[in-house]
Amino acid sequence: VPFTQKTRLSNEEISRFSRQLLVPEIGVQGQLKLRNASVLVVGAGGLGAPAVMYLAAAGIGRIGIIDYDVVEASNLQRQIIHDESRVGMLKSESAKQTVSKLSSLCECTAYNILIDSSNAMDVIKKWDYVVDATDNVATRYLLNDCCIFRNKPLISGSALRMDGQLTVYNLEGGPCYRCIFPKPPPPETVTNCSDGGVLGVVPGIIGCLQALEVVKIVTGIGASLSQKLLIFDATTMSFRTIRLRGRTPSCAVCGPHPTITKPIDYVQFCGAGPDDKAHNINIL
Amino acid sequence: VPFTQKTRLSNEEISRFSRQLLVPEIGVQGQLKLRNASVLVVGAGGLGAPAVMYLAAAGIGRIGIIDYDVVEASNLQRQIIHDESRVGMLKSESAKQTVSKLSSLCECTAYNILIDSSNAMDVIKKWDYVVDATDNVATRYLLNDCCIFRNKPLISGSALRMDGQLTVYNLEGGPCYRCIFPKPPPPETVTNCSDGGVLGVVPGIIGCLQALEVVKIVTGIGASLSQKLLIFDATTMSFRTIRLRGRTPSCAVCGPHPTITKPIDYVQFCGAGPDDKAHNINIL
Amino acid sequence: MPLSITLEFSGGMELLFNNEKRKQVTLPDSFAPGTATLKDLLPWVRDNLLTERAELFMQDDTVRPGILVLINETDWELEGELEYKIQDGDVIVFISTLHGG
Amino acid sequence: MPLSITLEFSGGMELLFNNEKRKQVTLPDSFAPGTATLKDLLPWVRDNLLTERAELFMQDDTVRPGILVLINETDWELEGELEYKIQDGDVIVFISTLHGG
Ligand SMILES: [Zn+2]
Ligand SMILES: [Zn+2]
Repeated sequence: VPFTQKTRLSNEEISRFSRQLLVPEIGVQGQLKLRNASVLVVGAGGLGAPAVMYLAAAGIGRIGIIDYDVVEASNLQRQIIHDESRVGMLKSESAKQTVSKLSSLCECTAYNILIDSSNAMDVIKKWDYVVDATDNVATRYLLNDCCIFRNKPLISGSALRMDGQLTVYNLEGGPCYRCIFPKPPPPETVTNCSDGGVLGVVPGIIGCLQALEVVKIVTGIGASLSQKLLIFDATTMSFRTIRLRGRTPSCAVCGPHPTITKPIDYVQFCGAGPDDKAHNINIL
Repeated sequence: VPFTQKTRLSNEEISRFSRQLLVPEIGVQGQLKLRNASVLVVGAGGLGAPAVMYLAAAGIGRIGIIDYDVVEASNLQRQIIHDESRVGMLKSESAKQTVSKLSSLCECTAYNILIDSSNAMDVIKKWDYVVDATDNVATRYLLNDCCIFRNKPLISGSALRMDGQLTVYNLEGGPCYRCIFPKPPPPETVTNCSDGGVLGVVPGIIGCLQALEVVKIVTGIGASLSQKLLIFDATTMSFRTIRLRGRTPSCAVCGPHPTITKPIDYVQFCGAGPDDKAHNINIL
Repeated sequence: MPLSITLEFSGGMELLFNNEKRKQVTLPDSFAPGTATLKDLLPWVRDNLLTERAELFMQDDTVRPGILVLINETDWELEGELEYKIQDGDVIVFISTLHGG
Repeated sequence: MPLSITLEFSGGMELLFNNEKRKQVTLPDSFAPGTATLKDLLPWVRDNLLTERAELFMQDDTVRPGILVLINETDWELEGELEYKIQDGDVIVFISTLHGG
């Protein structure tokens, strides 16, 4: 059944979202846009947990959650969408349960899949916006390329130790991930949360900021971080916003003469994959 | 029964908090300090929700939650510690239930009280740190004064519409709220979330940052926002940190010649109280 | 040469100033570089830029309680408050403190 | 006069530089103002400041993939990348991009 777009808020919605209707930048029209929007969150881990919860709370009409892992006790230090009773449960299912409890107004789809070249194009086409809350380089290139092919804005966050980063790709002619990073980093230089650790609230902050960027894009306030990168250093509590290059004409996916026009083998491209458990245990 | 201080982490704690033990700034010693710390969060609303959840997730040993209100549907747009099934339940109880599910390692106390001059001194003395996640001027002055009298650091956040503010009072000789604001604002200039609205994820971000400041103070990384004020504008995604004055010698509570040495009548002082429902409906 | 400064309004203060968060202004010649102070600036801002009730911005000769003034990212109390001498290029911010949660 | 610049390391890059996040350096006389470029700076940083394996910082004559260079808060690609001419007081930031979540 297709999701019916609404042109009016119900009385229940008006009462439920009254605090947002009062915000001049949102109002009734903004709340309707949130209600009619669909957002795919890839990764129900440290970033995805707050992003999903605040998007559902804000009144986003449809949320998709992709994860293929199960909840482990060591996740709970940062993944507040899960709890102790969910240890051993699929993360996508656990996240969906939390959304169902938070809001009966949100239609939530759980994808218990490892997103890869074989399925990403099909999944992404069903959603308006994609939140990159993943934990590995291969999936980040995969999401970037498919968001270019399907023309979806990509709200991309990352966190490690006491650091966080956030940007928006492929919005209104802005650059994509490959424009900035045409080549993947050597696998031995990539540290994940499993190896490097992370202070739990750091992805919490970045995930919240991802949700905020989505709300701003959906409601027409506009993204602040297209062609910009927010760099957060929790040690010094410093937030720095830097200006990034625009679209790169030579970009292999978003340039005028793309050399990549469909998903490739990202594990080979990056020299490491999302299921590279030697390096990537319980990272999301 | 007094809370027993630990000198070693259990195997369960080592496994549970492994991602934080790997962070050089935290490590085993930092995690032990979190375990042995107690934090009182005043207000289980938009700020308190993420603050409590991330503090519990991070391994704070004891958390106290004060709120006297009940959960309403219009709270759920930002207060992600509650859910639809909790509508009508006391917020302090609902928050405690969420903490219990998140972590059996956290000892949580719910105070279903309206904190005021008659009880604040007794409650605050039992805790190491106080998080101001309230919604009204009178309670902010009350917490400030009692934190001076009891010598507790006060991690103070606030949010409205698309704006947020955060600072730390009374830490290592830093200023208190009255040093900066000796006189309360005229009541007619004070807007709360009920009147002015708030985008839900804005207090989410500030509450996360409050939890981060607590973690940094407890572990010895140090506060970044003592004698500084962080100002967040969600519309432009700008974070600005400004330098505040130090302790003011003429301060009525923290100066060398205080004129106020015990809690006063804050409702009279501010011309408005926390239970001033004409202005303050469902704000926390 | 007249003084040019930037005024910013934050935390809801912008609602008193036609919802503008940032405004560059050139002060009239009566503001002499080296002598004009914030004490002179406040009534000028009130009389020339404020679009709401004056008492929401000023009380007596200073800002009303609950407004924090920043001079180039620093609490004005550290810069002399009303006695601070305005310099060309200064960024003066008026912040309304928030109490919601 | 020799060039003085500030180097900053973020996102884990500091782990390659003795865990220092910020370092002010005065470049040797071989760095002539007006002609010295980032192409000259990178090997100097590698040879004088790097405390870990060189290949984690450079590949060929530029930074390895996954490192973003900022010149005064701007992506170096907008400033000429390796050809950018170093100016006194520049702040050059090396950021390792993060992939965790
Ligand atoms: Zn591109
Ligand atoms: Zn004081």
